[in-house]
Amino acid sequence: MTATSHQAAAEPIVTLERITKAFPGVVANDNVDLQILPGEVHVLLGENGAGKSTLIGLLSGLQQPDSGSIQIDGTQRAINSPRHALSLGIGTVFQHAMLVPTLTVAENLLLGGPWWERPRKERLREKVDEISKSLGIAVDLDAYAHDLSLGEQQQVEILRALIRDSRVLILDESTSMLTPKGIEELGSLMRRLVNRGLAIIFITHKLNEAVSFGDRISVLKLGRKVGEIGPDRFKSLDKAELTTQIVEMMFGGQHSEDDAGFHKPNPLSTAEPPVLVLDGVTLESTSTAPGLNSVHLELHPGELLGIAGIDGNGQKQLADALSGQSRIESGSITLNGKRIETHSVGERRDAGLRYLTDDRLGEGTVSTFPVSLNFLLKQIGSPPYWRNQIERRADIDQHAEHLIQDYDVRTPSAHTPVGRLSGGNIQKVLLARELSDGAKVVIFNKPTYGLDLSNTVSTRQRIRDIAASGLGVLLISTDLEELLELCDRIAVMDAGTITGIVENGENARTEVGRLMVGLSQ
Amino acid sequence: MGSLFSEVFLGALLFGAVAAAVPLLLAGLGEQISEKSGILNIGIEGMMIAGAYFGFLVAYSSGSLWLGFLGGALAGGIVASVMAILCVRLGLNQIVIGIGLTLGLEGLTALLHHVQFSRTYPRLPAADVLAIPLLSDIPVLGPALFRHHLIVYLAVALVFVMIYVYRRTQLGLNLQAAGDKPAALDVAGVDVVRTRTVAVLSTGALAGIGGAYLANIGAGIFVPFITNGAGFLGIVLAMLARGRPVWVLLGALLFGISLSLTTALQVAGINIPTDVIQMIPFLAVMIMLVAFGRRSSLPAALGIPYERGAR
Amino acid sequence: MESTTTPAGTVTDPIQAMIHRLLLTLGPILIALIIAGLILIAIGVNPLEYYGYVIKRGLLSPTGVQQTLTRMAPMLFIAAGLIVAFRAGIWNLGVDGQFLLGAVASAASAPLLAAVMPSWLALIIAFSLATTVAMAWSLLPALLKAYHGVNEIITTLMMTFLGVSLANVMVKLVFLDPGTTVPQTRTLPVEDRMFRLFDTTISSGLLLGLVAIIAVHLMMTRTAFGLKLRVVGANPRAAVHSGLGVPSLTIAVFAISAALAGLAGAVDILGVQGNVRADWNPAYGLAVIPAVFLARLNGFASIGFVFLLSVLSIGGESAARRIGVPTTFTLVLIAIVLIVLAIAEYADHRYQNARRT
Amino acid sequence: TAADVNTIAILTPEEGTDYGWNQQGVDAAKAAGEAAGVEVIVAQGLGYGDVRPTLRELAEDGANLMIAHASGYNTAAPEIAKELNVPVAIVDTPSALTPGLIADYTLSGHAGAYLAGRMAAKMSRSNTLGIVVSGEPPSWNSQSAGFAQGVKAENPDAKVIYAVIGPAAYSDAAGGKRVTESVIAAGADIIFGQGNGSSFGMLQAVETSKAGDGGKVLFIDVIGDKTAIDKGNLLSSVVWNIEPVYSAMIADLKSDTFGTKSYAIGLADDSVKLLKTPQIPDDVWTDVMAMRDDIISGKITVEPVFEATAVRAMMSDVQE
Ligand SMILES: Nc1ncnc2c1ncn2[C@@H]1O[C@H](COP(=O)(O)OP(=O)(O)OP(=O)(O)O)[C@@H](O)[C@H]1O
Ligand SMILES: Nc1ncnc2c1ncn2[C@@H]1O[C@H](COP(=O)(O)OP(=O)(O)OP(=O)(O)O)[C@@H](O)[C@H]1O
Ligand SMILES: [Mg+2]
Ligand SMILES: [Mg+2]
Repeated sequence: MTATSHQAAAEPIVTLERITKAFPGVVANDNVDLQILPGEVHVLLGENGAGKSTLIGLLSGLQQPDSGSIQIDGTQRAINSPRHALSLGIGTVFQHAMLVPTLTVAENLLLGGPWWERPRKERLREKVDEISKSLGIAVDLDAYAHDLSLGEQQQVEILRALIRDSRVLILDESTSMLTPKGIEELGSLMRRLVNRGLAIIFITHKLNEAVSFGDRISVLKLGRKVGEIGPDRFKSLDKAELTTQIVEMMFGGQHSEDDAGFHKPNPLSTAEPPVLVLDGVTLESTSTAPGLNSVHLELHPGELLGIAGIDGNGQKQLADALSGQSRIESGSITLNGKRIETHSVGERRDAGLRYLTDDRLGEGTVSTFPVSLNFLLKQIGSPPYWRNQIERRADIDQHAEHLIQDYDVRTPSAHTPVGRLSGGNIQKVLLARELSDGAKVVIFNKPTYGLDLSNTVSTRQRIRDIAASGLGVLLISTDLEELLELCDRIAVMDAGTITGIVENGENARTEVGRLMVGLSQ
Repeated sequence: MGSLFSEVFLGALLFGAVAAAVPLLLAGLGEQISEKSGILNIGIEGMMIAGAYFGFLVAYSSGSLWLGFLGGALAGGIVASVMAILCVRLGLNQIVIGIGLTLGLEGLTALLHHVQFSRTYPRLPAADVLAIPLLSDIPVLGPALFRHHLIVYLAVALVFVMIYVYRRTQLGLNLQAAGDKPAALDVAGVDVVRTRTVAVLSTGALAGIGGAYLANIGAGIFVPFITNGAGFLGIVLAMLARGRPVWVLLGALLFGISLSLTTALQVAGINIPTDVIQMIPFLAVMIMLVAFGRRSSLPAALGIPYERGAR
Repeated sequence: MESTTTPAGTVTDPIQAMIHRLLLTLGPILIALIIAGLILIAIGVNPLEYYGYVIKRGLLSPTGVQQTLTRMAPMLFIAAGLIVAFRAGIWNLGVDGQFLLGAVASAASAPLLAAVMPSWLALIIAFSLATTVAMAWSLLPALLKAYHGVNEIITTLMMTFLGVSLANVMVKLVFLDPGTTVPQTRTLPVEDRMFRLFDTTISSGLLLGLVAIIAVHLMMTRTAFGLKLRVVGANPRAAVHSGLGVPSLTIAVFAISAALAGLAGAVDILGVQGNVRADWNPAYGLAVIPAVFLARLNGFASIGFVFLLSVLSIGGESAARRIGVPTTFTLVLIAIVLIVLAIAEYADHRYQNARRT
Repeated sequence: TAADVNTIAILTPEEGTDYGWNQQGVDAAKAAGEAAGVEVIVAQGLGYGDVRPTLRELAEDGANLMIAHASGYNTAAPEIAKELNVPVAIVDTPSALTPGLIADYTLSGHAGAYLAGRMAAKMSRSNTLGIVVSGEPPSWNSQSAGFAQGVKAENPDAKVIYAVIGPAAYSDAAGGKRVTESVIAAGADIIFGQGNGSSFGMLQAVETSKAGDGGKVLFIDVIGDKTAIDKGNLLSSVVWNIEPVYSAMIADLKSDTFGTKSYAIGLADDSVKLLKTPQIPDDVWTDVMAMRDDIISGKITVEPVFEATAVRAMMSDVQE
């Protein structure tokens, strides 16, 4: 099943032939062939570290292939700089935000014009208005980039690609930060774009997105392309069949999304006193972030409480307030009977509170440190890895090897700087660190964002097990499916307020959905 | 003793303050460009002294101050190009190279001076001043502010040019992006290395002109180590200014005035050791920092070499 | 700068690595000598002759090498102080001010103390005074950094300018030696100074310096405290997330770094100089800062580079005199060596990466 | 045991090409060596840091006498002298005299500076004189004081303006020019300037600015003779000739009397003398020469003042 099995009418804009790219310790792309045709959404699937972003890096001029050829409109090209890529009509929305935080949206969009010119703000406005109208994207040109939520930032980046009137639009995990509604909109946007003759490369880990938005699917595995499904077969099959086929390609069928079936709430022993109680927890809102207004929550042992809500409605603030990274103005936080709102991060951790952040590179890890040390970042100085403050390298390395095994972290070695790993593998390092030893309450913030399917499944299983083992679990997520699949109760956050708490069950989806879009139950 | 503080004298003091401020102003504005684009240019002292020596050499042998400034800019630019190649293109440690260049050029210029001038100590004739009509007749302020060599007015004008560049031009956006998020600038299709190179070269040229001013107009002669740390003051000014050219101007003037103050107090016969008076501007700045010590908004990527696609 | 330091347990065999580093140091030095040689030729001097004298005095002659080793002492302390700061991501460019104030503190106290108590006790007190003063001088930048996030490059530079002036005021007005018209502090008698090693002229400060820098190296690379400092340096937000007390750690870094700079001053005064003269400022920091970077903030490598600097300055002075080159040429030589070493470092880095793929 | 002297060494902080302190020292040492048939090692540009290594090396190279020609060397040199038992000569430290080992030569041109003051006061049209210095080492202080005393003696209501460029501004030529210009603007038409690199800035200021009355500003230099690079503004200089001192040292070494006395320079043997230039009217010159004789004969006495604060105090007095 290769691209040549059935040739689409139009000529490919981009053709990759036997592309290979290696990094110290890994072959990220291994003899990859790929054809990008106008009028198609070409979905790239693959596990974490499969080589998707690397391939994108090659197309957008960030890196050069070690071997193989790239043809644009049939003529061979060496794409030697992002500038060159843009001039060839290849626009990319990268996996990690690529806006200058200290510039306004307008200035960001204007970057790259001839250096001697005055920025043409007026002209930009017209162009943006026109595009926004036809495609239904709304951005505030005068807002500073650092004031935007990740979702909004991605919209700006998509807009940027369109303004440059690209012929090829690349979206690397652009849905990972979007709400279900946002994802739907992006899907229809892509459809409108390809109808205009654009070619789109769409990277995601969510199979339902792939099947509902894609025209053609290619699957990467360990850098190699292991299969492709062309448009006609795409249409001929129904979603279920497609999904199973893809899963077949990706994992030889050991998983399927069916175990994401409906969750049967385990009979809560509310007789047991709550292990975590938030009462009137309040935090002033800032220019860049919403606050918290008198949040009240109770979490019982063994309970899985979800926090739903559109990204940027105070979930991060809630997590920071709980973990002790930010002090609350008023209210109380009680961890099995003890008041902890004045405790430091360390003290709370000792008290049994665990926090798995969503900002992996920003605060979760020290990207230049080896994986082994990042596993212990929150236990520096504690035995057995440190004996009277002296480092025990043997123990540290052994511990690392252990966790790399258990959590299947794909890394060249335990000494590789963690920043070199792919997004998903970094996430596994964090998971391993937070869950590796005893805890009473665990806060997960977007635990599966950026994880491939198999890792998502196993991570979710871990979360279930943790709750089952009697810990209280607070699960913050923008992925409604995830919440419905895992949680006993789901609280919905809107602008720093808990607008409602829903018992998980048949009509939980609609109730939560209504709350999320601001309707009452 | 009141008679001492005649108009003429006050005028001369202020004049001296301005004269002392100009090299700092040029150095500070220059450094600011590099820092905006993410390069901590510690080599600026070396660029200044190179400009001082070569600027003097040219001015002396050609008899033209303007050629002298050109020479100074050239020399500073050449030193800067070393920094650009090593630190911007190859990404070498900016502090090692910066200090290395400074030490090297202080030594080299002293060496050349020894070989060439140490017997004759050639000196330049007085620089011709451009008296601005009307303004220059204002008592005290007139002679102090409006009877300088044209380059002084140009240096001040540069402040406003830079404001315009930073606020209103594509280049300004590029510079800021290169300093705050180079990767974003790169994917927007602008060559980060090229942008930073341009910034570093501009810094070198301005520092060189500052040095040339110091030797050709400030002193009228080149002597070894003549810059005396002016470059490092420039770095401090640029950092304190937080990317705003006007603050560089004010800072430079603060230092210039405190120098003149030293003279004034002495001439007034007030018996204070110069060291104490020398501390005034630094004290003032430290107090300011303590008072309004806001998070200093330095570029996020300052001092970090840019490597495309690095993880 | 973190990325350059090797993580826990490196794969390559240490002996081999040592040799590699050694070659990687000597090769560039040779190239640097050749480049500097061209300058010498340009001004009509025979480079071989010049270098001959540098090596002879700086390295080979027994009395010469004693001078070289003695001059290392203060630079070792400064290097140690810089390593702590830089590894913790604190750009303490104010070492020269801290150094001078430490020097003045010890010079002002030691002679008076030595007159009334056993000299060993006087020395200990003088050392602790120097340390305290230098620490105090770094307090303001430390607090501003820790609680207001004010960039320390500015504040430490400012405090150095201030410190140099303050040191002069102290020498000229407060601690002036009444016994002479020359503006300088009282002089600590030779017999009261730190003892010399065996019957050489090498100051025992050398040993202290070596101990200090090795201790610092082990602290930063082997202990929990060192790791915490490195986390703060590499990613402050991660430090907060991991529950480290960033402000207190930051202040600790300033204190340790400044203390070592102050000790450098004390070692120089109590071991060699005996007093502080007005306007005295050796500005060791300027030479040592690039050296520790070239050493990749590694204590042992730093010892090597400090030794190199010392050889060049001692030997350079001698050679300059014998050949009639201005002593300022030494600066040129040191600069070229620094820059070429940096380039070699880079070339090697590239080569290694190329090989790993 | 009469030591035979075949090598002497001189150490100076800067290159001996400054038409000033360093050059006079180096030249004098050479001349003295020449005269006594003694080899001379010159170690110049050693800076103001630690000279012990150089001293030790020079001793090793067989110097029988090491002249530490900077007040900053007066701690190191005696120590090395005792350590290696090699005679040294130091400046500004009479207290250190040690027979056979340490001699002191305190060079003070205060008497010469006094004469310069008298001359300046006679010639000043504005009755305002300026003293500009780049630092305040003892030997300069005594001359600043001497000059001020001379001015006062000649004309009690003449003003003397005193300005220090800045701490350790020895190489700050721009500062020298800036400060001198201010002092001229304050009314001075004759500048008594002391400074190394910075004194060229002073000279520049004098050459390029006009006095209050639009006339020429004149410059009085110290220690060295800048005639060679004069552009017509050099009024005079308090020239030192250190050769007699060094010759005497060599002689004393030979006759084993080294370290028993402090050496000095003075008007009597012209080791301190005013430089005669075309700028000086003959009548003024004769008067000044007469005063010189009075000083030698003791009719006029000039007390040296070495402390900076005292010197500054004098100036403010003079001013009132
Ligand atoms: N600049 C780099 N240096 C070293 N290794 C790299 C670099 N970029 C990518 N890699 C490695 O190449 C492999 C592919 O990474 P890539 O980011 O392409 O995976 P991915 O498919 O995007 O994974 P994810 O879905 O988690 O983003 C990974 O093992 C990663 O560690
Ligand atoms: N001569 C120059 N003067 C100042 N800045 C320059 C100059 N040349 C380039 N630059 C800077 O370097 C960056 C990269 O230059 P480049 O020429 O690629 O940009 P550009 O404005 O798109 O020009 P062009 O479209 O001609 O390539 C520019 O953004 C600009 O900031
Ligand atoms: Mg990716
Ligand atoms: Mg991912």
